[in-house]
Amino acid sequence: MKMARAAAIVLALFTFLGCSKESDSFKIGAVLSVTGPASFLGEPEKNTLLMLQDELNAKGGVEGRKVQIVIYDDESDVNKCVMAAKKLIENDKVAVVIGPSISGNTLAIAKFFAPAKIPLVSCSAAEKIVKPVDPWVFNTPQLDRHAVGKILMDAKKKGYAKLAILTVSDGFGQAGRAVLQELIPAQGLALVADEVFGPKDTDMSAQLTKIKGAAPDAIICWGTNPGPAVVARNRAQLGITTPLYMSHGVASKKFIELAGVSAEGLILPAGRLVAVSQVPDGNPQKALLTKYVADYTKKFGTAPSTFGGHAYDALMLVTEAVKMGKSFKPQDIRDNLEKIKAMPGTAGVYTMTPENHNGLDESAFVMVTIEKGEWKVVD
Amino acid sequence: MNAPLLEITNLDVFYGKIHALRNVSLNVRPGEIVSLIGGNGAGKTTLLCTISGLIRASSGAITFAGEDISRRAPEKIVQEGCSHVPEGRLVFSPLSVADNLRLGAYGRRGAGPRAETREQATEDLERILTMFPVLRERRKQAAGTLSGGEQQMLAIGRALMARPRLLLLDEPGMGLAPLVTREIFRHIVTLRDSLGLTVLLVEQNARRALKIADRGYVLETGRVTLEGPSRELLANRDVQHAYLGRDIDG
Amino acid sequence: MAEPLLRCTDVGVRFGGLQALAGVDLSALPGEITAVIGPNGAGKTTLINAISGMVQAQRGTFRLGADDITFAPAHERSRLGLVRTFQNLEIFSNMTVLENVMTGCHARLRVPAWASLLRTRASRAMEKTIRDEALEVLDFVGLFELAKYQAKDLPFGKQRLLELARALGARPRLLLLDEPAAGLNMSETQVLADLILAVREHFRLGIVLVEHDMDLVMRISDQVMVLCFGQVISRGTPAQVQRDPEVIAAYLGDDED
Amino acid sequence: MSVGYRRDMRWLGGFLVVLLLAPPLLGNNYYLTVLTMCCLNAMIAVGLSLLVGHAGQISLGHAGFYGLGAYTTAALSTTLGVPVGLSMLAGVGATSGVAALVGLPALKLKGHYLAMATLGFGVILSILFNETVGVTGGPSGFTGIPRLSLFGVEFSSDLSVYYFILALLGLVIWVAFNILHSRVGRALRALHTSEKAAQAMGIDIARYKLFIFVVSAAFAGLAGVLYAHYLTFIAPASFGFLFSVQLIVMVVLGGMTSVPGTIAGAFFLTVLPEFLRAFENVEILLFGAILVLCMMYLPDGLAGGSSRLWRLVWRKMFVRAEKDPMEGGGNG
Amino acid sequence: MDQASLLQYLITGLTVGATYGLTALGFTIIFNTTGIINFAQGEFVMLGGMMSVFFMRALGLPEPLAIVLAVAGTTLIGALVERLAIRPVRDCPAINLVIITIGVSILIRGAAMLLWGKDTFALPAFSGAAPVAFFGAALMPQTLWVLAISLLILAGLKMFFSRSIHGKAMLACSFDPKAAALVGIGVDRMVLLSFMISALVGAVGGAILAPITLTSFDVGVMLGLKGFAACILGGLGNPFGAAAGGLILGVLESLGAGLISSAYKDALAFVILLALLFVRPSGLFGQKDGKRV
Repeated sequence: MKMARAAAIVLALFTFLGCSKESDSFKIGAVLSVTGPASFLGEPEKNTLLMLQDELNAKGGVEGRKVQIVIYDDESDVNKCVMAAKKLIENDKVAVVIGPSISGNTLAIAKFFAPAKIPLVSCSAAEKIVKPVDPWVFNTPQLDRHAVGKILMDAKKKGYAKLAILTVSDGFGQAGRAVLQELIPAQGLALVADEVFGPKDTDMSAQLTKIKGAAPDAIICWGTNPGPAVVARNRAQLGITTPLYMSHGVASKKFIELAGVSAEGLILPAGRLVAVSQVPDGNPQKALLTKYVADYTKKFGTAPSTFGGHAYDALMLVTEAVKMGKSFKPQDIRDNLEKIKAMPGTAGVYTMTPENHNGLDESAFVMVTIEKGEWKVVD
Repeated sequence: MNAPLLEITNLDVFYGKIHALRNVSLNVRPGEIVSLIGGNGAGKTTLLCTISGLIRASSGAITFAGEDISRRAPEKIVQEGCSHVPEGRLVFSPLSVADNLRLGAYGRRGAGPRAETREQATEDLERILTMFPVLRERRKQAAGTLSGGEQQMLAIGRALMARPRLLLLDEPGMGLAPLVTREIFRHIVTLRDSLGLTVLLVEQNARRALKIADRGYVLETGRVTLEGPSRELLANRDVQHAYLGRDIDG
Repeated sequence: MAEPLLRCTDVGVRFGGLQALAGVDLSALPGEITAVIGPNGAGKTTLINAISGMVQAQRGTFRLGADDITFAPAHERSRLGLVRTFQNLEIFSNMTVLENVMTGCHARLRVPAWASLLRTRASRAMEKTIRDEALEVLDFVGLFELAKYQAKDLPFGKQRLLELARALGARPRLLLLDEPAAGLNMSETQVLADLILAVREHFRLGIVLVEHDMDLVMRISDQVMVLCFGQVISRGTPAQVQRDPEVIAAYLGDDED
Repeated sequence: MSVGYRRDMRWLGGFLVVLLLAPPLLGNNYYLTVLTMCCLNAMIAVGLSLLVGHAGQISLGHAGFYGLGAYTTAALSTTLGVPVGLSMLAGVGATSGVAALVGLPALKLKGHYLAMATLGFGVILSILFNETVGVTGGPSGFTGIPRLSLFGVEFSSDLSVYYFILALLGLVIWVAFNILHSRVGRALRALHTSEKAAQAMGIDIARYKLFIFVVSAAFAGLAGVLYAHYLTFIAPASFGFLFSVQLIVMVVLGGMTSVPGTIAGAFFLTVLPEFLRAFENVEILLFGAILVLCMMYLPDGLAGGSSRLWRLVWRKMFVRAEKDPMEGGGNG
Repeated sequence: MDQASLLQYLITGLTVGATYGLTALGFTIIFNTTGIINFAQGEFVMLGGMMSVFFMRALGLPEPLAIVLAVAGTTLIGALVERLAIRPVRDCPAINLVIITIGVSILIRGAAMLLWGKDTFALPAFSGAAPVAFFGAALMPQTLWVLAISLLILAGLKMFFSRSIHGKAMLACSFDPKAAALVGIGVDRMVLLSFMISALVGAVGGAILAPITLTSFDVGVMLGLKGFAACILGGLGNPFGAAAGGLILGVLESLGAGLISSAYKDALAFVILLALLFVRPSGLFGQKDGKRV
């Protein structure tokens, strides 16, 4: 009878098998962190994909086929991400996968795609994803290296010699910290303090007090909301006047709202998305950014963040690759992704090669500052 | 004869799957000491718990002072004037003796027919401490540090703080030295004689219980098998054989 | 006179400011039943706890036969043959009756834990031996029929017997019984008395008994020791103690009712 | 008791047969992945049920042991190039060793204090996984862990890894049953009910508590080791305090004292989120509600609930007297 | 190490510690009545902050009114939790109830996420955001508010449990619910009351802390963990211990981050907590033997 009970349990397992039905649509899979700690990435990404799906289908789809995007939430959890990825590959039989939102999850599932012969276009930024190049894996965000390069260029220009860094202890912060630790000495600058805060910490006064003691010329804070907002607030409260650089991870309106007046005067590298109106008219990204911001704001009531843009770019790269080869075969999509040249996206202008599966460079960033609660391009 | 203070008719109680009480009827008249005797597992404690509302009866009626209390919550039953001193004392061991006693009057705070004023409560406390001088000595000590006999007195004192008309006593002599047991039993008689308290008593030592009781009921596997004046039960051969054993006290 | 099985000398236990036991001596002979009586709070249970190692005595020495057990932890004392029961039943309610007694046999047959983990031949053989012995003990106390029942479903009186059987499973040299008759009615107590005598006969062990039920004490004990406020106030045969005026005043009371 | 042992062995046999036959029936790799994760979680949960359900101790740090196994084998096999079989053994060994060191002082604590101590230990471990970037790869994870291989033979397909994990799960369950049906199991249940009485029966309670703590940690370590080589990627987020809590929920939800129940709890909680995926944002609400309702209406866990249901069905379908009154009461 | 920095660490630690302490107080109240650890306590704190934000933004209410409404709303939710999820099954083993509270916390968190989204929000400080210089360290006016209100709540609870008969009646319910019922204490009502009070304390904490710590739907998880740690550090069941435990934990973290390593500050705090438990198995101010196991 216990056997029967076990059988019943396994039966329950079976019953949740949904059968996937074949259709003529162009099926794209997406694994995004719609909930959980990384939901600030996954949610705008999901919104963007849904919006674009409707938009593409309203225009008759891609190469005559309707676009169907199957989105799974990995809850920012690596195990759930693995299962979702397998489900997309095995059950849903998608032609291409977009996502995941976070680097760790991307690294965990990246190796499934070569055997499955399906391309993966990730929305997460870690360098490890595309270096060394996995023929089947691409990513769309600007790399940390480019952001750090931008900041250090600015710091050098202003004559800052001693830098302190304050990074969040999650994947994003760790990746940034590693690049900072590498590039600061490489650029001939001194790293005088290296502090860390937890992603859920609510007060960074202790770290800032310690940094203050090291007397740096500037502080670089690397994290995503809400931590850096707290850092900005604590800096103001402690009366620290040392210039503070932020990372591109906070390039959203939400940060300015959370940090309030403390955000005034902070400098950071950001994609052009945050300050569309200040992008010069001749820029190849201008039209696309203006439309994206307008559409998104209209549909969801808030301005899009650069993270949603990563999903936008991923989907546009994929559809471009389909159009180039007029083929929905995963193998053809992969081959054509590598051939994309000078295609404007929200993050920058993409030029892919078999050696470069990211396709962006430092020009994707502009340095912005915050003035009266608004972004202002400074270079 | 005056109307019974407590009247139980055709009571049935299930304890999980066990049919713990079967069609039990009994009554207790004002000023009486009534003793319940019976073997282990006969349902004596279950009966007391059912009266005080800790266990719900599946059928039957429990009438206390003319009102049906079989569906009331335990704290309401205490407020009606029926206090239960449970088996094993159950004093609040980390609280002080005085706090334990004060909590005894908890149900009488605020409004209600039997509500009392602060002065009355203090007065009651004083009365109990006089009745049990050991408790006065130890009123600031945590109740858990008292000896078994002292805890039993505290438990009774705590119940008396509610100014009950009926006291349900479950095994007051359990685990106590003969001398202490005698003292407790003397107190029970005094309570009846001086305060007019009515007592329903459960005690393993059937002889001792029947000696102070006016009447008794014998409970066997959930049924009342015998009832009558104590003297008759003491003399009953079956009772002697089953519950009284060889008498070494007398 | 035989060599004492248990010899406790000058036992002193203190809880914070309270002197629970002071200068208590106790010796128990093999094949004899030694009763300890006294008012509540006199230190009887503390004495049992100190002997069984549940409470560490600050003063005094304990010897079991040839072994000095003064500093042995409780489980070690049990393994040496000093086994106790509890006043408030401490049966293993989540086991069957048989398992309770088998647990009692725990310490006697030593097979390493990993052997049980892998269910080696030796461990299976041991299980079988233990099982047979446990059934034998259950038969002795009259619980054989109930072996498969959950211990918690047993009526109170049977649980008392089970606690005794469990202790016997450990094949003690000296059995400490802490109020075995508490909560039993008089006829049940008489059955218990006969059983304790039979146990002494059959297992040839010494018994130390703490009890309030004077009927039981007077009937079965060979020696009685009376404790009051942590000190011994009287010793002797049951008859001697019962007549001792100090004992009457402190414990028995004059029999007026 | 041997009757009970035989019954449990029959159950184990049936369980293994069903899971052996499951993959071909399920058809694809996704279900296989879900099933593999179920088996890994079940492995930890079975160990934890010995500790929580039988010995009555609690651990809110088992995710830490799971992670310790995973990181040890990952670091040894990837960074230092130790053969996988050896590094796996080392992973389980290290986990057991650390469990012994922690258990020694921690198991003197009781109840909520023990819960806090184990929880704190789990938190410390997860901070170490997160911060010792040089060893663990930090928050973005440890990549490039070699696949499972023994004696130079690599388990190249997911199916072969699944069968290997299933075999080890079978072994873990077998050991668990052996413990329960032996003097060790009785000693554990004894000290759960009454530490005093257990001591009085000659049981060295400190030793047994430590023993079962180490055994259950070793099971968690084993699961961690297998997980690392199965997924070839690990990240600290999988070994945090929330997973420890989830493990306890699996054990309690399944029915603390029943091994089959615990396994059912582990399977249920692993599969449930996959099930609920269709509900998107409402998923978390449903998950919470299902948890609360299960606990409210199945106080004995899935094991108790299913045996109650089964008895009902049994009686309805075959109208005959039950021969064995002890049947259906779960184990232990 | 200069004194101003040290003082700064201390101030920071006390502010963060007050967060933990207030959560720990909530734990204590429910534990003292029912003997269970309510894992949804952190969610009460979250609700206090998030509902204040909601009332201010969505309904445009002034801050004090928004906070009062948020506290009232959370108290109501506390009552609902007890009535719907705890009372029907109160006779279950404690571990089942604890798991139910875990489920409830997931439920509340999910509902908050659906209602108010996943964003983080800030609440304006009660009396300005300009820091006050204090012996070279910066002190926020809000910190003073937090410390003062926390102290007030602590004093109130201490009084309630050690002086008032109702407080003692609540304690009695946890020592022995059966005996409590038999002396006329309505155990159901006491448990309900305890959930309401601890929801109230949590919500007040959430509201006064939101200007400093920001708030979002998921702040409850971490607060629950730290609050529980604070409770144990101080000795379970003792409100004074809980508050002190919270403050000590906060200061430990802050000093750890400032003097030793910000990466390991949490680990450091837990190492000290563990070491302390091994020496004093029932917390700093706990009774010698855990009265409940």
